[in-house]
Amino acid sequence: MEFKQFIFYFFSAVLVFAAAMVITIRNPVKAALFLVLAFFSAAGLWILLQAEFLAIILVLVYVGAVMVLFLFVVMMLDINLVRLREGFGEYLPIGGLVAVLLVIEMAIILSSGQFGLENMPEPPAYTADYSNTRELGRLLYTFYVYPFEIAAIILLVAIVAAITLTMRRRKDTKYQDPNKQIRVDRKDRVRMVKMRSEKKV
Amino acid sequence: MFGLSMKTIYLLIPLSPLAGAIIAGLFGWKIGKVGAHVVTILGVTVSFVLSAFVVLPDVLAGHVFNGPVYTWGVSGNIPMEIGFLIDPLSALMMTVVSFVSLMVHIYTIGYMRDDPGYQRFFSYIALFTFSMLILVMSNNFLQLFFGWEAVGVMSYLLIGFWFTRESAIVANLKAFLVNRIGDFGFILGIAAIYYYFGTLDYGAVFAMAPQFTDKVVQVFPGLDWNVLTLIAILLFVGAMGKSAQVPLHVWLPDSMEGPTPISALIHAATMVTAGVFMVARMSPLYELSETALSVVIVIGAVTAISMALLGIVQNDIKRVVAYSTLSQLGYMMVALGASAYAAGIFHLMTHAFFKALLFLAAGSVIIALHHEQDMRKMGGLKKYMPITFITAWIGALALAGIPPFAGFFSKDMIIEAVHLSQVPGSGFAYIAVLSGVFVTALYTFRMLFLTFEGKPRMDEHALRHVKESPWVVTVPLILLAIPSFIIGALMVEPLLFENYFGDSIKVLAAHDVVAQLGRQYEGLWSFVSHALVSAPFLLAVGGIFTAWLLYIRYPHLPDLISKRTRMVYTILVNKYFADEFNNFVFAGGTRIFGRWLWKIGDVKLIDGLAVNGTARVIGWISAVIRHVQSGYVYHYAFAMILGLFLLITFFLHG
Amino acid sequence: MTFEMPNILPAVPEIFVFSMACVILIVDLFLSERRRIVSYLLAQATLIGAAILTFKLMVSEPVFTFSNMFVADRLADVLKLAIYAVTASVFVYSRDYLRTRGMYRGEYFVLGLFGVVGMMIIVSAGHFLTLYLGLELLALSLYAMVAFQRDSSQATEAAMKYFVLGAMASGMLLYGMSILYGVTGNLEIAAVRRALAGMDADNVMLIFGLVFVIVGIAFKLGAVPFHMWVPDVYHGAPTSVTLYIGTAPKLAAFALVIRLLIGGLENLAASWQDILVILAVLSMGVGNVIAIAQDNIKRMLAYSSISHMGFFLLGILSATPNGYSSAMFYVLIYAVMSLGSFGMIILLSRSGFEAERLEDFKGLNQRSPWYALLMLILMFSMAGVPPTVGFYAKLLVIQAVIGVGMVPLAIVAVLFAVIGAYYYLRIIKLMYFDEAEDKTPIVAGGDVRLLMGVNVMLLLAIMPWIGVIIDLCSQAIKQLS
Amino acid sequence: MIPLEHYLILGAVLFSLSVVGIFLNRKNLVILLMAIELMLLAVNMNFVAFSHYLGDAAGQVFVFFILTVAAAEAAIGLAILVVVFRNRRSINVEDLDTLKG
Repeated sequence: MEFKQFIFYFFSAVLVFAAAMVITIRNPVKAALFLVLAFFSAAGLWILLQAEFLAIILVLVYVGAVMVLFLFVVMMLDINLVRLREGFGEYLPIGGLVAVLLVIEMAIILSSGQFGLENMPEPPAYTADYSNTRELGRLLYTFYVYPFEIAAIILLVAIVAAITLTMRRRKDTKYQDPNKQIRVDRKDRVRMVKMRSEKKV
Repeated sequence: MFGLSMKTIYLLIPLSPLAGAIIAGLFGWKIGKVGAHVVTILGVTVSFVLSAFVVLPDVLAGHVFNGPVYTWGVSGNIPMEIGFLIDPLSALMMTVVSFVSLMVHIYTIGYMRDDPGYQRFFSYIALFTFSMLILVMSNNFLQLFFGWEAVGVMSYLLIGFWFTRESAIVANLKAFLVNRIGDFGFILGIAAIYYYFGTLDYGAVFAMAPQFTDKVVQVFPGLDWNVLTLIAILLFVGAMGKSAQVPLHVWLPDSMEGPTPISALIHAATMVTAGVFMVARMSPLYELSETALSVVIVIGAVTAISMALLGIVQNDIKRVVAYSTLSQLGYMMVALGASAYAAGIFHLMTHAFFKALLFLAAGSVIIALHHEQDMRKMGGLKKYMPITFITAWIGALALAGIPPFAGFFSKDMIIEAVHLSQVPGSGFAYIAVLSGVFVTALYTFRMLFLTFEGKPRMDEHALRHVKESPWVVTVPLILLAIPSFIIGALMVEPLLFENYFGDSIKVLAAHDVVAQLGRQYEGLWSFVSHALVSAPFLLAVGGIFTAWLLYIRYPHLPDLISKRTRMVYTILVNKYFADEFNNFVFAGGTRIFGRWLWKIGDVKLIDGLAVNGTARVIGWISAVIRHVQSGYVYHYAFAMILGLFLLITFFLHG
Repeated sequence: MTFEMPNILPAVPEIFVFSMACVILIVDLFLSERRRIVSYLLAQATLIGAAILTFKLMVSEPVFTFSNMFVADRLADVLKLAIYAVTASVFVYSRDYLRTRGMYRGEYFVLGLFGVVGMMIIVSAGHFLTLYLGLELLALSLYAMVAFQRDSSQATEAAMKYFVLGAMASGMLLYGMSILYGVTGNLEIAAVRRALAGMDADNVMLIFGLVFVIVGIAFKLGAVPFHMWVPDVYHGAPTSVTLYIGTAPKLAAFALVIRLLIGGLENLAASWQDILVILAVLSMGVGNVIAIAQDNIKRMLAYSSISHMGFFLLGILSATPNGYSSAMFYVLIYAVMSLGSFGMIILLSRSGFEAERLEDFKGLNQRSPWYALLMLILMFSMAGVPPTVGFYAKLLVIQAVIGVGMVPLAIVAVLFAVIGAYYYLRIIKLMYFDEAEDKTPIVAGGDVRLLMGVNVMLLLAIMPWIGVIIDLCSQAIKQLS
Repeated sequence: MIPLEHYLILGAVLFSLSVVGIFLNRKNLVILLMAIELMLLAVNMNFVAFSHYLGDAAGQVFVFFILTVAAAEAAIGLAILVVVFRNRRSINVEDLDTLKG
């Protein structure tokens, strides 16, 4: 077994294990952490496939932003963990059966030889001066400029949607309104009271 | 005429009632009651005048028109055009339809006077006239279907016109459901035509039909059918729905819940004859299939006799007429099955007149009695309503087939034609139509006697208010009575023996019973005098006589019969009955049989099981499988996974 | 390697709608509740402007730009115009509904317009990537709109279900695309088509990918067994959103089918035909039968939509240009019918009351004969009763199926259409023959009343010009090949 | 040498796991969202592998966009989750059952 193969099987094994843990573990925090592990091992595999840029993005964007968002939400919501632990195993047999059948079915089809080494040998590795990042960047800003703009719209929609759905003004929260602060007039704040001065008795 | 081209006239005939309907429907609130009936009647009058005095003479002069009048657009091979086929058959139908419709329009002014939905009603009936005219004038199956469905929808709306009556709702739901069953067959028939012939144009289909006589299709594995037989039978299923043939007849008696003009217009004279018309129109197809003709004749014969029997036991005056309509439709179908298309259409025409007359007469009685329909609460009305009485007599004589009234000629022709026919099932049909004559006369005159003769049975209050109906009611009665009287004698020769229909009806020489009749025919006079000693006439007179015995001479008899039938021996030992024994067994027996047929056959089996049962089963299935939609997202996901999994398995390993 | 600046002219309508959406987003910030009408009017102006632009830029021959990722052809133009019209009507119907329920916020229109952009992208997609991105843009806007009534537990439940299942479906679609990419080595639709031309259509891997792609499409259409989201979302979402989901996206889904299955994978027609037969029969059956047991009209219409999609698939699966144009005709008509039906539900609703139970239609004829008549026409059209245009739509797809010799399928379709007539009929019965429980008069703004009348009467009045529309559809389809 | 098939099978395993995860998980909506992320990862794995073996960068660009969309999707998904939680005080999948039939 050459080293690359070892790396592949190692990361694959970790990936599959982590994925299995994500869907079976009950604690959402732990699940998120296993998902992070899965992303890390996937990133490793992608480097093996000479897609360095994507591998880095996966770690930076996914682990750095999306998973943090997940964790943030999990922590923010006051989830009743006791209820989450109730009965789970009863669906495992049928779920497992479906999973196994699906995997076997897909594996049989995929390994029909069409994508074997004879038909699709591994391409030679790129030379050292090849930059995956530059290559993607060049494509992205030329040929893929239209989808790139659409992606921007999608992100904008996500922002608008997330804010519309979750932002709420609490009545009991106190705001500062600079506009009001500036417009304040003396008479709003100070009341002159005429009092007779005290007299010495 | 007025410089109009014939094409414009053809278009004007259906469009003028449509225009009337639109004006009355949309602007009824503005133009008021008078405006509404004026525009619609004007529209229908235009179509009647044009049909009867322009198109009919033109057609008789030999000008047959077949072609598109308006093309919407061409797309692929789908015909998108309005086309008319104007030949003797459609010209005759147009005249009959527009005439009866005109009469009904006039009559409605009186009948619906106080109804809040007055304008709406006029709009509906004018729209119905439009649809019916489109149906009879069309030259392709698509347009035929359009008219077919449109008349169905209008009839549905009209039956339910008095939507506050619970029974009206049930009736119109039933009408719609049963008609959907018929339409299912009909549309499949049209689809089959399109599939095999590649066109929906009548002319093209008829021209190609003879090439298909040997072509078979596998309906189910092991069951090969001739294509033409299949098509003909599928189309006939549609006709059974619309023309209310057993077992799809259940909607018609119930549809009497609608206002009486509707019963007259739709359920007697026009819409229900659409099926008869369609079969006649398709004669080039039916002629090529002995099996289909046989089905038509047998279904028609069963309808003719069984529905007539049911007519005897009804107490609601409109229901009697309704069952009589069913039975007469059966006669027409029998004629078609015997390849005597001309006789069928002839009977259709005479029936349209005398049945509309009977309906309107019944309606006149009903108005006079303030919407009382039960004949047991009538009687003795002849003094109070002489015009209605006389016209009803004319209608009844025509229906019973007494010469020289219209019904005699058409019915006699049918019976003779069936007698000559060689189609399998014609022997049975002959017996059925022959005995039907007796029963028809019996129930017709039972109705007549119960309503007009004897002592008044209504309460004092009602009796004081009985008077003859206003002129808008009686004038149509008189106008309809005239053709009911004379049209048979006038038209029998031209229609049947002078090749009036020409190419519009096609009969194979081997089937041509009408031609055989023509060879025996020796003029009107000898025909009538010969008929006076023939079986049908004697049976009809026997029926009238029985009715007279039972309802005038011995009015207590029917009650006694129904009481005593449970103890047959009492009757046997009773001397008084001995003389009338034959009559008694016959009349009583048929009564029981009729009631039994109605109770078991109609109400339980067909209504309960076939119509409501199917609905219930589907409802039940629906209620059960909706639980698959459990509300749990993981079940939904599972359904998707399963779907994906099965599709992969099926398409990659199968 | 040289790169030329792409021609952005054909994409001007998209750019315009997007820019206006951003403008509305900002303008809305400065508007008080009373002046919210400005956002509404701006949104309508956007759609009208886009329609003018699309109309001006109408092309006679297909134009490709952005490295073939964007296609402008007759099909795209027709569908875009239809989408504008439908969306504008949705906005008209929704305004009062939103106002009385505290949802009258600019974001509704902004998200609606973003959805329109998404649909436009799908309609003009020339590449798997743009197809996917357009789909996601549309879907994300819809998820947010379903949850728009955020204090309603039903709406949020519906949004969650929609989101989970929708994400799963797009995952499947992507998986299929990845397999097709692997086999053909291309992501551009026209190139995939070219690559497939030289391949064996029975290739296992191709069919494997195809099945996944079809699952994704079937989900968007709401075809059985990938339909489960439809009733829950239609039911749970605020009616104004249901109105939106139930109409315009169906047009986009049609474009998705056309671009993917017919534009790209037509060589696999023999395979997808069989799959679509199964989906179509199941959809017609399940949709029509379950609809009978419903007592909520939104849910009933959801099942009716499922069955309509089954009929729509009939046109597609005939795999002939005639069939495609009949499917296009069907989906256009369906959008109009659906618009009218949901619009009617909105019309009958008022502050604090949702007219979504079937009983709410009881005795409508006594309350307002005009609306009862409109609903009657709508239901007849949905059921496919002539002389309404719904009948022709059904007729054309059934003819298409018969045209390729699938007679048993046509029989099944007719049978289910007959069963389907039952539940439409029930509404008519309720309207005309039952006593009204609630006699409150129906109030609606003049614009809504007018639009409703036009909307429904279109189903009848269009009959003489049906040939023109069918011609338009077949022209659009003809340009594809 | 690692054959392409192995990457594809790895993708298939991940895909099946995520799909079954959606079906299996009846308690926690957050994990449902995570399963969706996993599904997209499986698809990405396919694309990257094909891209490498075909020597065509288009696949990688596609992945880039999928990642972008997935981030947006996660944001909206979590927003909906928060709204659901505010309404029901629960993110239990089994509690989402008022719409049915």
